[in-house]
Amino acid sequence: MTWMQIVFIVTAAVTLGSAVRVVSSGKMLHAALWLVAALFGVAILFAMLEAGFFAVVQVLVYIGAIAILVIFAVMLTRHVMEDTGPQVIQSWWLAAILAAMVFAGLVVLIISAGFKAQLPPIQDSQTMIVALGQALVMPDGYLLPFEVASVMLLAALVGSIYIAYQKR
Amino acid sequence: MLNDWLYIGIFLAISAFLPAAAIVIAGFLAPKKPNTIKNQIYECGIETVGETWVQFKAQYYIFGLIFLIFDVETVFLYPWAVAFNQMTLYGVLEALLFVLILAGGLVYAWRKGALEWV
Amino acid sequence: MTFISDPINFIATWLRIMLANVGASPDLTAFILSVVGGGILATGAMLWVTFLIWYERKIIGRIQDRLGPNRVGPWGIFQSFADMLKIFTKEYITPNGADRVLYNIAPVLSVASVLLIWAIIPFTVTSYGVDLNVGVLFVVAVAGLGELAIIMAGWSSNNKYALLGAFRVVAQLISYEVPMVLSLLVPVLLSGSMSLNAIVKAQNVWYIFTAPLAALIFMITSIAEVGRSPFDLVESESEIVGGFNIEYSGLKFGMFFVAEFLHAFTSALIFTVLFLGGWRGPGAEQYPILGFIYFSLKNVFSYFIFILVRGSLPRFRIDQMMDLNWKVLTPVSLGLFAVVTIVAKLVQGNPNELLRGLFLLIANGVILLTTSLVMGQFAARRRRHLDERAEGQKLRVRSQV
Amino acid sequence: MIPLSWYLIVAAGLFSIGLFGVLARKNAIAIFMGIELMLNAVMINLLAFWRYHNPGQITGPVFVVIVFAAAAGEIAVGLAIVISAYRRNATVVADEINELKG
Repeated sequence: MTWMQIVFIVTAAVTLGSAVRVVSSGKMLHAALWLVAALFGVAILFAMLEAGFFAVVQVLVYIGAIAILVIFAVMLTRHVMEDTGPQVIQSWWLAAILAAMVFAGLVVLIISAGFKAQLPPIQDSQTMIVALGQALVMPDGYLLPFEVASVMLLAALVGSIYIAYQKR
Repeated sequence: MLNDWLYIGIFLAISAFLPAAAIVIAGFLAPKKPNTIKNQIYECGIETVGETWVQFKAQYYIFGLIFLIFDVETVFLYPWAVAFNQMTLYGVLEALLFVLILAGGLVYAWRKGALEWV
Repeated sequence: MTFISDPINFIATWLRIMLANVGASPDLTAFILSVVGGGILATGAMLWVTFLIWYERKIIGRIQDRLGPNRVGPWGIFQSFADMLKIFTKEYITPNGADRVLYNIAPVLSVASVLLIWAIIPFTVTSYGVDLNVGVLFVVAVAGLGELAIIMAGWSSNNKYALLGAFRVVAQLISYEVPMVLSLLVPVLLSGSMSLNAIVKAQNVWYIFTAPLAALIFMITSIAEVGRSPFDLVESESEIVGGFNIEYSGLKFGMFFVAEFLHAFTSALIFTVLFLGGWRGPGAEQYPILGFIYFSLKNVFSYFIFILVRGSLPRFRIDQMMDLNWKVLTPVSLGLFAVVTIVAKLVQGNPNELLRGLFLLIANGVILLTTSLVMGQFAARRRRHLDERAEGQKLRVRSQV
Repeated sequence: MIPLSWYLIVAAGLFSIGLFGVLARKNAIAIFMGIELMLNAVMINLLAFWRYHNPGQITGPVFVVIVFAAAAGEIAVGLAIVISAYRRNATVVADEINELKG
């Protein structure tokens, strides 16, 4: 049990624990802050997968922007009655069984697949970032998804402003 | 590559430990005489009026939204910027198109008046 | 590599050899070295704040034509130590109904999020915390953690004004992060790498000369990101009562101010590393101690600009601040990005470094000129509009009399 | 040395917790948090397979960048819809927002 595996188990436990708290906590803002803890755990997992760029982007985009957007939305829809009522639908146990079955099915699939355990060598992540930058722009690389992503972001921006903007 | 992030992890632990230790030490040094009046919420001297969970304007959400979209845009642009030296002019124009499309979103928000801080 | 020319690295190798003799495994030595190095760097940063507070109060005093602290010790050097002792013995008052866990995490997180930036700052050619190759993004991502700490502080103190103050400040910080991230693209683009060390090494011509407008936008946004004087809605008297840290007392309140001062100095550090060439200077490669001296001189200069701006500019109203950001800084940084990429790519051909820098300087000058023209014209139109309205009111009043 | 299956099991766990959140929560914003957890599980899988099978190829990271953009767009529009629904009939509970009239 090398120290790397210990760090992995601790991070996985923290991530899954805070994910459970996100799903089961009553007050909405506590759920949002547990979501931030879960996202931070996922960022540590990315760092352990030697994709440092994505660990930083995860903290920047998810924790810096999406979590704060969720907290703003929670604040905008403050409704005192909301916090006292039961947060979960009556047949929540059905959803719990379904989720457990999905998890069991996936675990069986993963274990039976028998992935080879050795770790291929990796060049340092600087070349990964440069390769990623070039791949996003090369016509034979991923140029089309790059431009379509910008059109999609524009549509998301214009659409949500149109919906959320309230002329005083 | 991995011990870089190990160093950051250790540094995060240390930089969280230092202020916490200072606060705990100050906790021992400081006197503890709580009384009900002292613990009341500070409201410029008057009683708390109305509910604490106050309503908000949609303005906050729209600024958070535009920040999120421009944040994701920079996530696309940073790898491109790192690979800039090996890039042809064609690649530069594509990134320009990417930025101009999103600048269109900013112009829309401006014309619609969503950027006003009401 | 004697002790004189490179002290930190000398001690590090000596420690590594000593640990190896003791028989610690290479993993363990690396771990111990990083714990010791990180600990010294973090405590050094925290203690450095006491000097910063004294330095700033002296200069603000001089700007306002008064002496500044001079009672405690010669020139008031021990003033911030006296303040520290005082604030250590202040009582903690937690408001009832406060969310105890978040209430205590907020000050720790706000200081930790600023301290983290010190891990990647290249002080000299050999001694830096760690050479992260996503350095620039790491700096901006850590600023996001700071905003989270402010939300926690505002929410957990169960105070309506703290909540409103916290969200106004977060709205300001968020909107000022957009031009900051866009203007940070320019140094990354010119140096071809995100790691701060590589950016410093690539700066034969300091980037403040090749991209002055990016430096200006970064300076303005980092002042706003710290919440300092022209943009200080955090604890300004005329705004909501005391901002988000109203319900804090004792050292927790002190921690928010340590975080603010440290954040101001760290922004000056980042400005120096990205735009003033970090430790670059004649002889900095061979004698790292020289590099450290150049680095601290440039730091004193850039931090002095922060204080000068704080001491001399009046405070913005919140809607003026938002308009400045969304209607001036963001469009200008988008335009700057577009022009700099095209000019940098066209000019990349010729080998002469200075000529390339000159073309970029001209491009920045052109953008600065156009923005000032457009803003001047817009301001003139707005003034005419206001005059007409005032004129109209005067007529109406005269007709009613 | 961490075997690949560990990463996949953690991702599967995160995915099923997110699934439970989406199915069982009443508040629309909590449903969005569940969706965020599921998207994170997808990203862990993408990067784990990229790291353990062919770090030379760049397809894994490009997909993760696109997932970032999709998640950001989805949560931006979703929360805007929730806010305007809340503004019209003052409720955020998912099953009370059921009329489709204009």
